[in-house]
Amino acid sequence: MADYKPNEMMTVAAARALKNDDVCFVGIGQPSAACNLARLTHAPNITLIYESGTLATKPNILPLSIGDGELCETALTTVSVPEMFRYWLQGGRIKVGFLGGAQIDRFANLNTTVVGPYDKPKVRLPGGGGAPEIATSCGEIFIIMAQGKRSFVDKLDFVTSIGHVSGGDSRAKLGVKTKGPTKLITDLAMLEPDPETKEMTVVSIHPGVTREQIQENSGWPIKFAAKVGETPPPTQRELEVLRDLHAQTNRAHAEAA
Amino acid sequence: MADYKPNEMMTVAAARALKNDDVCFVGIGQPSAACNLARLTHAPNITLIYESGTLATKPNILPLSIGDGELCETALTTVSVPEMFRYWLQGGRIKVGFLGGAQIDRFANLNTTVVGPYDKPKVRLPGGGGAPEIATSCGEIFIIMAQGKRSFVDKLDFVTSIGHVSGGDSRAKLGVKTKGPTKLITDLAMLEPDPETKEMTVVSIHPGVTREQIQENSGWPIKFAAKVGETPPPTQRELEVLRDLHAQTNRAHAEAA
Amino acid sequence: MARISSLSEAIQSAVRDGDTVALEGFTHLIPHAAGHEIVRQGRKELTLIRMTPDLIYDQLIGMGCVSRLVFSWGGNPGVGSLHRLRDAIENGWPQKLELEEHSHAAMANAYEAGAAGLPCAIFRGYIGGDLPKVNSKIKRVTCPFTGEELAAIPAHRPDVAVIHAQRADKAGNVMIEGVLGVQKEAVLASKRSVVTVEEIVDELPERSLNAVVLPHWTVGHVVEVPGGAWPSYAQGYYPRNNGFYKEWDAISRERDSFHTWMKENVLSKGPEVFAKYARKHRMAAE
Amino acid sequence: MARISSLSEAIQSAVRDGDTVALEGFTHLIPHAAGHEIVRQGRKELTLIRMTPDLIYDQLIGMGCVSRLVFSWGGNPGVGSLHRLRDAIENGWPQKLELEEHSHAAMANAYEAGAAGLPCAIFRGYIGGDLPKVNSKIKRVTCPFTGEELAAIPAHRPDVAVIHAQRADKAGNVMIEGVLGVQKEAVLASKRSVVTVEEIVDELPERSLNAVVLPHWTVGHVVEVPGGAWPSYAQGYYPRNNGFYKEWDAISRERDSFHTWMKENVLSKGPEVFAKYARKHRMAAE
Repeated sequence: MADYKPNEMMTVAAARALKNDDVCFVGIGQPSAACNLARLTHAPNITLIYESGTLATKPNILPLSIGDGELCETALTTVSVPEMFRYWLQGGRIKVGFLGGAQIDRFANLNTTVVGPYDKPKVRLPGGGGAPEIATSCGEIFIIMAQGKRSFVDKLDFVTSIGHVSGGDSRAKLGVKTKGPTKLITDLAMLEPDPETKEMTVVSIHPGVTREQIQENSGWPIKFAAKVGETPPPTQRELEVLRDLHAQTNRAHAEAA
Repeated sequence: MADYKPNEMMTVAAARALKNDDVCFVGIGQPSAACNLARLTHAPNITLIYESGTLATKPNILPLSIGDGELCETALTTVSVPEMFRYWLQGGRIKVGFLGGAQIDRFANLNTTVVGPYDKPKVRLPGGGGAPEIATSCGEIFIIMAQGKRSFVDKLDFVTSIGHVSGGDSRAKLGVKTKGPTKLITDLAMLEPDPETKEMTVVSIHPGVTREQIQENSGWPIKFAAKVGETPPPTQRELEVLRDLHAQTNRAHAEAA
Repeated sequence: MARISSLSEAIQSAVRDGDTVALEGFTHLIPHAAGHEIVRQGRKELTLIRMTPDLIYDQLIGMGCVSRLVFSWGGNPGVGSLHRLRDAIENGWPQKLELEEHSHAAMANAYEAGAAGLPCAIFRGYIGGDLPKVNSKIKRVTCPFTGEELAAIPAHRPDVAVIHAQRADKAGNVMIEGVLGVQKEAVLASKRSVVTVEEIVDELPERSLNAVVLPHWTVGHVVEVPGGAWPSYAQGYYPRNNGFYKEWDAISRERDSFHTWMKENVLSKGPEVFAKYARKHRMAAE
Repeated sequence: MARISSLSEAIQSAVRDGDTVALEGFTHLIPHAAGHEIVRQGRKELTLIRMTPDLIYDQLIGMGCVSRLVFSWGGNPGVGSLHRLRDAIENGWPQKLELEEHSHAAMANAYEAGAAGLPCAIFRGYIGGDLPKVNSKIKRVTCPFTGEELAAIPAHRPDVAVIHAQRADKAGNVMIEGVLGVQKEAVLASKRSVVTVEEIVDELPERSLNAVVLPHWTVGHVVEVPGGAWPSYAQGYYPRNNGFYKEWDAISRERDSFHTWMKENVLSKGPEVFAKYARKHRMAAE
């Protein structure tokens, strides 16, 4: 088995969740790496959309920001940002939205706004950006986040974008027709919503990780599915492509400086 | 004085009403001829916009329809029709709108919908098209229409687009902030709204036309301003340019057949 | 997901009796060949939507395919009346035609809202005129910030959009250039779509970073029908045949002459007749 | 009406103390040179609007020009926090910063509505989250046809829009290509505007029949500032300097290092310093 980092396992697991015919709204960072890894391995025809307006883009290096020139140059076309949010996102044309955040709770609601009170924050985070409407307009949501007591919390300081709200049918009761978070991919495990309670539940554990580790890195008593699998480790090819993508990206970003 | 037709006088008089820095929403037919005559004579930098989305177009021949290729090829750029009606017309970026119609009343309200009752029309006309919002969104409106008892009527069968409504401040009371019809150019005379009553009032009579003729061709007792001028006849150059434009247009339209 | 097919397959699978269909085109790129195929396949009880119903709608109405029309300007541009449309409204021939009449601004906003997935559109319009008196779909909404009353209309959500475009690639990505009308919005607002194109190419030309493209996964059937917009035009391919628009006035004036023309030119022919109009001429932007 | 002028004239005449200003740019074409000129001219009590406030807003905030920020995502993309923005919010340094916080969808719709001359925008959004609890500008409107509750927000109507574009012609028609962001909408929504461009050319290139162009009569000041978007980029001219975005993290972390940098690179310099970043490289669409 190849030697790899938990972070690489997380990116690879996220990439595998994507299919060749998916239309995917991509955020910067881990989601962008996962989506492009999928495109460069098992899903060559996946459609990647960045909120800067680039439709069906095929970057050779990972963008540092959501609107790098590389995205536009390799896109089928680029639309204005109002059009992106109106015709494409709100229009219901995106199947999978990828989100991350600073804090997540057991129902996969996310906080990217503040740590502490809104009016007197301990840490002011960047804010919601596209997330509030990505969370409700995309067919389903994949969340990619490294685990830890500070990020997997019992109660969010601020609900920037909703997941399964307070569980059960509470999301649907708000009039939202999309599925919400169907996968939460961490550096330790894969979680999916319980069919009834909608609480995010461990369905697969990454190789070498224990249940105790997962619990220690979560701020609530974590649920495990009746049948928990082991995530297949990254293949040699997955690691090569991912590392190559990062290497090319680092070279390109250094050159530009 | 050159020999000319009443129709030519009408087009020339309408063209003269336009200024070099006007931004003008152009309808097909008489308005298009007038606007392009202005552009080819005293107003070379006039900005002409057709509702098909062509911004700042400079056609060499008159289009038969609102979206001929000639308009697009000679335009600064061409936007979608939703953008045209949202950003450009509703956005308040058009100074002068040009309208005509099948029927007009003394307050320059227009009917282009039906003759007779709406549900059982004697003559079904094409309908409003852009007119209802052109009438309220453009800074001011010029109307160009040949006179006659059937078109200059006491009461419209249908109000497709408003002028000064029932006169006085009735237009402003509807919440409309634009000026409405400031000029009505006919084949016999030029009319402008009375400052108080807003009834369209003859301010200038075309050469050789009598007050009686104007009255005979109107379905209501026509008002004349205290001081009524005589419209200067078309100049040789105006006629030449107009006829040349029409000749080129006819040649081009015949070729295309 | 785009599927490249023949015109008869595309219309058969996408357009059903009783459907709400938008064959759009604003002077430019009017899908005449696709409209003829709908006539040939004898569709009935259609609700047609279009800002500017012209010759192809006159033909569909005169052939008895249509029971309802949603529109804002119905005429032969620069020529005069649509005689078949008038005959249907004024005399109920060949059948009664129900109207839902709007302004251009309303129609454009309704398509835009449909493309944006909204249930309705709001805009500043319909002030003081009579259209709201004869169209119950026109309502008012109050701006919660200024108190201004705005016009509200339901979004257009056709069952099918039918458009013509210059080019598609083999994956079914469709590129439109020139006078754009509301075609992109019509396709995005519709459940299904048929796009006829002048040509299917290996790769779309690199026209602009912001070219108007409908990605393949937003498009239904893609059909190559060279000349398929004639007598309308395809920018970069062939000009509008203004002469035929003028001729149509005489052809369509009487029911008999109309039927004779339709029999000869539509019912007994196929989409291949459009090929003779197809050609490629120099483009302003090339 | 477009007027071609110098940057200092343009900012002097268009941007006043207390104004609401949108310096827009979505990664691409961020008007850094114009932002520096606002700092140099010492504007105060500005309300800044922007979807994605980044380095130039960090600089304006850190220099005490800003009392209020309307935004949806404030960070150094791919790098981390904006330290000057955080210092203002968390510690009130150099002055208290009032926030009006939105989502991207809300901001994009608010610009779109402003460009369209509407008082408000409606969209499907702000469902279930906490932003409506801390932003009183977020209201609800009921669709009169379906009963669906939609989010409503006031249109953005800035006093001034400041953008950077690739080219203008001598009449002041401005062409934008690539990642378009909300710049066209921002200019159309604003009372006044300043557009810096890489170059003023005799005639705009014939890029596309549907090129994104702001006609001269919709534009205020047009200023040639080659390199004026740096460290952001101008598609077709120079790439984004990702390295500087990373460096900014260290420069801006402490008040002292920030001030030193600003004094050296902004206060004691003029827009001509940007010229060294200007170059023209091959464009995908050329």
